[in-house]
Amino acid sequence: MKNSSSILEVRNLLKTFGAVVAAKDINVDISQGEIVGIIGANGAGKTCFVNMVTGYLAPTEGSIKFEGAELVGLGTRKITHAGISRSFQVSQVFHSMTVSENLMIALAIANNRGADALGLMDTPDLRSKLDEVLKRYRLEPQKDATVSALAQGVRKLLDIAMAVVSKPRILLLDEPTSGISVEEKFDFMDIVMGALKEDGVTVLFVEHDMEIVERYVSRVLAFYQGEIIADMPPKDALADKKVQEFVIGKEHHKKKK
Amino acid sequence: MEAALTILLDGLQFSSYLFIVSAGLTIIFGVMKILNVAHGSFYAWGAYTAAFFIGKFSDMGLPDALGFLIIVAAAIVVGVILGFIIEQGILKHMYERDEVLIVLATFGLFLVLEDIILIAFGTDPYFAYQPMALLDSVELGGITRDVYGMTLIGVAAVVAVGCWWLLNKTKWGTLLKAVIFDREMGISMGINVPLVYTLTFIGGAILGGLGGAYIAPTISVAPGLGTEVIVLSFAVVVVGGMGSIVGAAIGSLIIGILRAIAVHELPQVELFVVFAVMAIVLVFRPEGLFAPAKPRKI
Amino acid sequence: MKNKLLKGALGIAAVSAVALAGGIAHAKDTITIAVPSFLTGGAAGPFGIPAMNGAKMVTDAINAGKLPAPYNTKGFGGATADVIALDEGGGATKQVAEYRNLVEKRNVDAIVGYISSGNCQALAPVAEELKQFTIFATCGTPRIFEEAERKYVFRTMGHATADNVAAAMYVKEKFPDMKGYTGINQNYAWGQDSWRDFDLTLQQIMPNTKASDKTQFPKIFAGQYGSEISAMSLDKADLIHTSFWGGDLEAFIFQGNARGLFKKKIGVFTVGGTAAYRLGKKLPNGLVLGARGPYGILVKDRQSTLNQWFINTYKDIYGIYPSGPAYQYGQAILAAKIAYDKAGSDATSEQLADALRGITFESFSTTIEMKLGNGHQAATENGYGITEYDSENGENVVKDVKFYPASCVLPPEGQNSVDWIKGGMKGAKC
Amino acid sequence: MFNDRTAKFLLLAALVICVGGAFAPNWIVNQFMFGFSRALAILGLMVLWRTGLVSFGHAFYFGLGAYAVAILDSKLGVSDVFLRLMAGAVVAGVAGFLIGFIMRNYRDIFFAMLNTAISMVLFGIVVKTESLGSTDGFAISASTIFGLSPETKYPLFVIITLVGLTAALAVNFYLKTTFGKLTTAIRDNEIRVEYLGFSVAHAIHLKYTISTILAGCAGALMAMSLGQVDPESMINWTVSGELVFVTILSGPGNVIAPFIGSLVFEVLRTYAFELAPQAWQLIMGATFLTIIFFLPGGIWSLIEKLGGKKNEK
Repeated sequence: MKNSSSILEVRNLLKTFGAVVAAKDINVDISQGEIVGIIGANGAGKTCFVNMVTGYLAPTEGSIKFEGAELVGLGTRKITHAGISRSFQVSQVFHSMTVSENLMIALAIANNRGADALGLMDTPDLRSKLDEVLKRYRLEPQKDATVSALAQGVRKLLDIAMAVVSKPRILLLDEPTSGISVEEKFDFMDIVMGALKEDGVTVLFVEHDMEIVERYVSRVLAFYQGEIIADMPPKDALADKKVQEFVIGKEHHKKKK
Repeated sequence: MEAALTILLDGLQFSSYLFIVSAGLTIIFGVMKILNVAHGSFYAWGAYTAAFFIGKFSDMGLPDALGFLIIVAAAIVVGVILGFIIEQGILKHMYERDEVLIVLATFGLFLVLEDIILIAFGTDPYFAYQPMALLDSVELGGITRDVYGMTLIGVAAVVAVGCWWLLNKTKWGTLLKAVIFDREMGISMGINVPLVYTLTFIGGAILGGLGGAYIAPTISVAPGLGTEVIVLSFAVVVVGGMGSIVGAAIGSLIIGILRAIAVHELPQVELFVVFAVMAIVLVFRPEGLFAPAKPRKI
Repeated sequence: MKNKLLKGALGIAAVSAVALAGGIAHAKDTITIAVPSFLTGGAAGPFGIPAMNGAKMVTDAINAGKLPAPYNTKGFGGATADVIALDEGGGATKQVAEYRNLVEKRNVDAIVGYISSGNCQALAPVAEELKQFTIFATCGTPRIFEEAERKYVFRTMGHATADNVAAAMYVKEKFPDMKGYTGINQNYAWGQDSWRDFDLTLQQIMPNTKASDKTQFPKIFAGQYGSEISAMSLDKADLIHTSFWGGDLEAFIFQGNARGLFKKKIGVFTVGGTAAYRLGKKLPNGLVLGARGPYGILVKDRQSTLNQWFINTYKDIYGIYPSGPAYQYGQAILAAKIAYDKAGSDATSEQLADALRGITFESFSTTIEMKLGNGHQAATENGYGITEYDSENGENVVKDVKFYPASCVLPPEGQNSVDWIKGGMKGAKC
Repeated sequence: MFNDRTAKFLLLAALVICVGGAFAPNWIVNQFMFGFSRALAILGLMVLWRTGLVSFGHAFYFGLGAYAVAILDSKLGVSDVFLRLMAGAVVAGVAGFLIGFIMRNYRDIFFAMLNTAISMVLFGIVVKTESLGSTDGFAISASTIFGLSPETKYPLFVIITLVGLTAALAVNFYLKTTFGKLTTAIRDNEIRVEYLGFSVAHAIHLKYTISTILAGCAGALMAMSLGQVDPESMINWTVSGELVFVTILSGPGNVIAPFIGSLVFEVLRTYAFELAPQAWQLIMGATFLTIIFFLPGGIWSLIEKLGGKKNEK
């Protein structure tokens, strides 16, 4: 316990798929309440990192500790119960159901984790919680619309809203603004980050858009070929040579470091 | 020693029968993810067509050796015509729908085809013994064996090697494997997937028809003969791993040889062999012995 | 609109009331006989269709009054019969549902038919429950009348015990030197029962012979008997018993013949009769052939008027000699006529049953005594012969035909077949 | 539980049917008994279908239910209708629960086919075992109700109707619980359900077990109304096909649908058989294809259109 304020401690994480190394030597400490941006080119290992933290992929080696407890070996479900949630690059929602129904399911599960799953879902208690979430994420106008008929941005909002109803202590957002127009992206992020700040959630988000990164995060993790090549505040990161070369558009298509 | 030879030959012969009837089923499943219940109908149509023409030709006084030509021709004609009509007329319009609905559609087709056979050929059985009589029999291992039955082993070997060669040694096979692994990937690689599907279905149908046509001379070709084949070929495919040719071959060998041992040594358990093998595989390896790799999503 | 409907309904009700009343008051002009038989599946060709042909031919002749004497009166108690043909396939449970429909929905007067023992076994209690006059034509299991007393159900042919007891007796007579025997029978009730009866009888009458410990029970409709033929070829037994029928029978004959099986072993085919006309030259010589009683090829030479009428008429209409099932369905229809003639065309099921119970009548090929199962189960002779191809006429014949009287091959009234055989077939008069 | 339109309709319909049955001719009562018995299995398959799963082997559980009744009857002489029903439900349910541990890991076509495979194993065993009745099966003695043996089929008909009603109401309620609502959610997106912290495997296992209990009840009731069981009509893969056929025919829209669909199926089969004894399979198969192509929502979607009802879920 060298860093007692860390909520998440990642040590020597390694992930290989046969001969392909997807993550290597990853060591990170995240403090309570931090907002961290994860940047990197396509295939740099960002989503792989998120998948490992949330239990979707099992690391080949290494350890991930959340509030001191080991997460490696737990499934996604157990990790959600422990207090880590995530959103998805392509929103993962129930497309044949309405916004309200989507959230109601999320709320019902978050509320009792299935212990009372044979109870009626539609209770007054959940209804009031639903209204609160709809309001906070400005989803009220679309609440009775079927998801498959919604715009990409609204689906993304819903995706994130569903991830936070379980009141996680860490939230991982996988490219929250992908698929959202340039004009809308700041409005969108204001809604999301505003809502998250109220809850005091620690946020890690994967992002391509450096404007978003600069504006919302206090710290940047830059990934390249499965490794973290920079861990610093956003201003420093953007000025960093390696980051500029390997992450921010000035790529030289090099095969080796 | 002689007994062992007899058991081995019996086992190989039955395995060959199993492999020929199940190869088409597993190929269609592997490529198209369709469990084709109407496979038994291809078998039945192959048998009827072959038996009908072998009988006709024999009545016309043509040489019996033509029977072998008829067998191959019947398989191809049945496979191409039925396969094409079913794939283009029905299945093609369903690829967007649930895979299971397609199974149900082939179930419906099976019911329809069964009765059409009845209407087309009547209830009286057809006999096409001429090719079997032509090849005569030999003494082997102290008993008489019919040569025709043993050629079954050769036919199965040709089918197996043919499939292996097609998949591994031709450009076509490479494309096919891409589609088998991941249909979306196949499309993105520019493969004409609808054409691959049509040809695969016809190919599988030809193999089903060949099974029936080749077996026809040894049996009485009568209504309902396709039903039994569905169950047997399904068992082989489940044991071997759905969609795997190697699996179908190994599955056929395991069931065929175990069954031969049982028939000779302990006939009381013979009946349970197929189901016992199937049950054991299901419990310990529900995806079958040689399940093909599946692509990872996300 | 509503009024119209109401009037219509009242009208129909009135008409049916009149019709109903009329039906009770007068003898009927027409009756409906349901004839279930295999019209689909593997049993249709060898059994179902000849059976249906036999039933239809005899019904037509009765309707026209064209049967030879003493059955040359027109109709069933004067009434013309309509035959409803229906499929016996799909399993016993489905047949139970269909049977209920026949009685309760389609209101048939009599039900005559059924080939599958499983179906008969399932339907007997239903017929009793619905109090429906029913004649089973071909099915074989002895259990139907041994398990319970029946009131409305009849069977106009001998049961399967006779087939196998007679087979064993024939073997003893013609092949006294036989040392050991084996069998290949389908693995379901029919095959299992047939083998058991044959085996038990031989144990009694040829105690020095030995049954193989490797008797084969392949799956029904298996179609491939390569391994079994090998195993039986290697077996020391010199006789093979089989109760195969239909496609399995023919496939077994082809495959066994190609491998010289029947040159080395005596083949006993209890249901071989159905194949005799169809296989022609492909049928090996020297097979012991039964036809489940005195029917088909076994009685081709019987010169009675009734038999000659049956053979000639059948051959005229269908172009082939009548096989066992045609006879069996034909005589079951004949039994229905006799019952109707006695009880009247408007008779109830009860009256029809009373009319048929315990009678003895001359059928096309044999005399049928309804003397077992309290007068509900027929006792007939049973016989076997040996196949030979008659190259002069280009057809199969049987020689050395020998018939055993009913009292020789069937247990006396009130006795269970298996117990009777095990007990040494006491009271058998041969 | 009783305060939505579906529940109210079910109660009313059950009442009308029970009263009507007293005056209906026997063959109609029979059709209703067979139809409603089968409908229970369809109800279970509907629950699975809403989750995106189709089992092509539920004849396994249907057959277990039927054979539980038959074996109890022939070996122990149990004739009480409720004991028989319980036996069918318990045997099928326990088997379903155990097999569920395997099945819950499979989806789509693999799920469908593994079920087929398992049902074929049971079929093979029953056909080959003389003490299980082999191909002949068993005749089943008439059911008694609290020790009384009724003269007619009417009491059994009422019981079947009431069991059907209870099951329909229960499933209707179930579909409104969190578990029930998850049905569609799992079909839509399993990954999300897992990330919300809910075990998809557990949910599917539960649904599977429910469907097997219902199939077991269906088999038991069918055995009692027919008075006969045999492997060909109860366990064979074609029976599984029929069950799925009726499920598709009914449509997944509402718990009422399986009952209507099953009745339509019974009538259709009766008339196909009557009109074309040699080609009834062709009629059934063609109807099947027609439904798949032109009425994907089943009969229920037709009813919704005609009745102008909307969104009654």
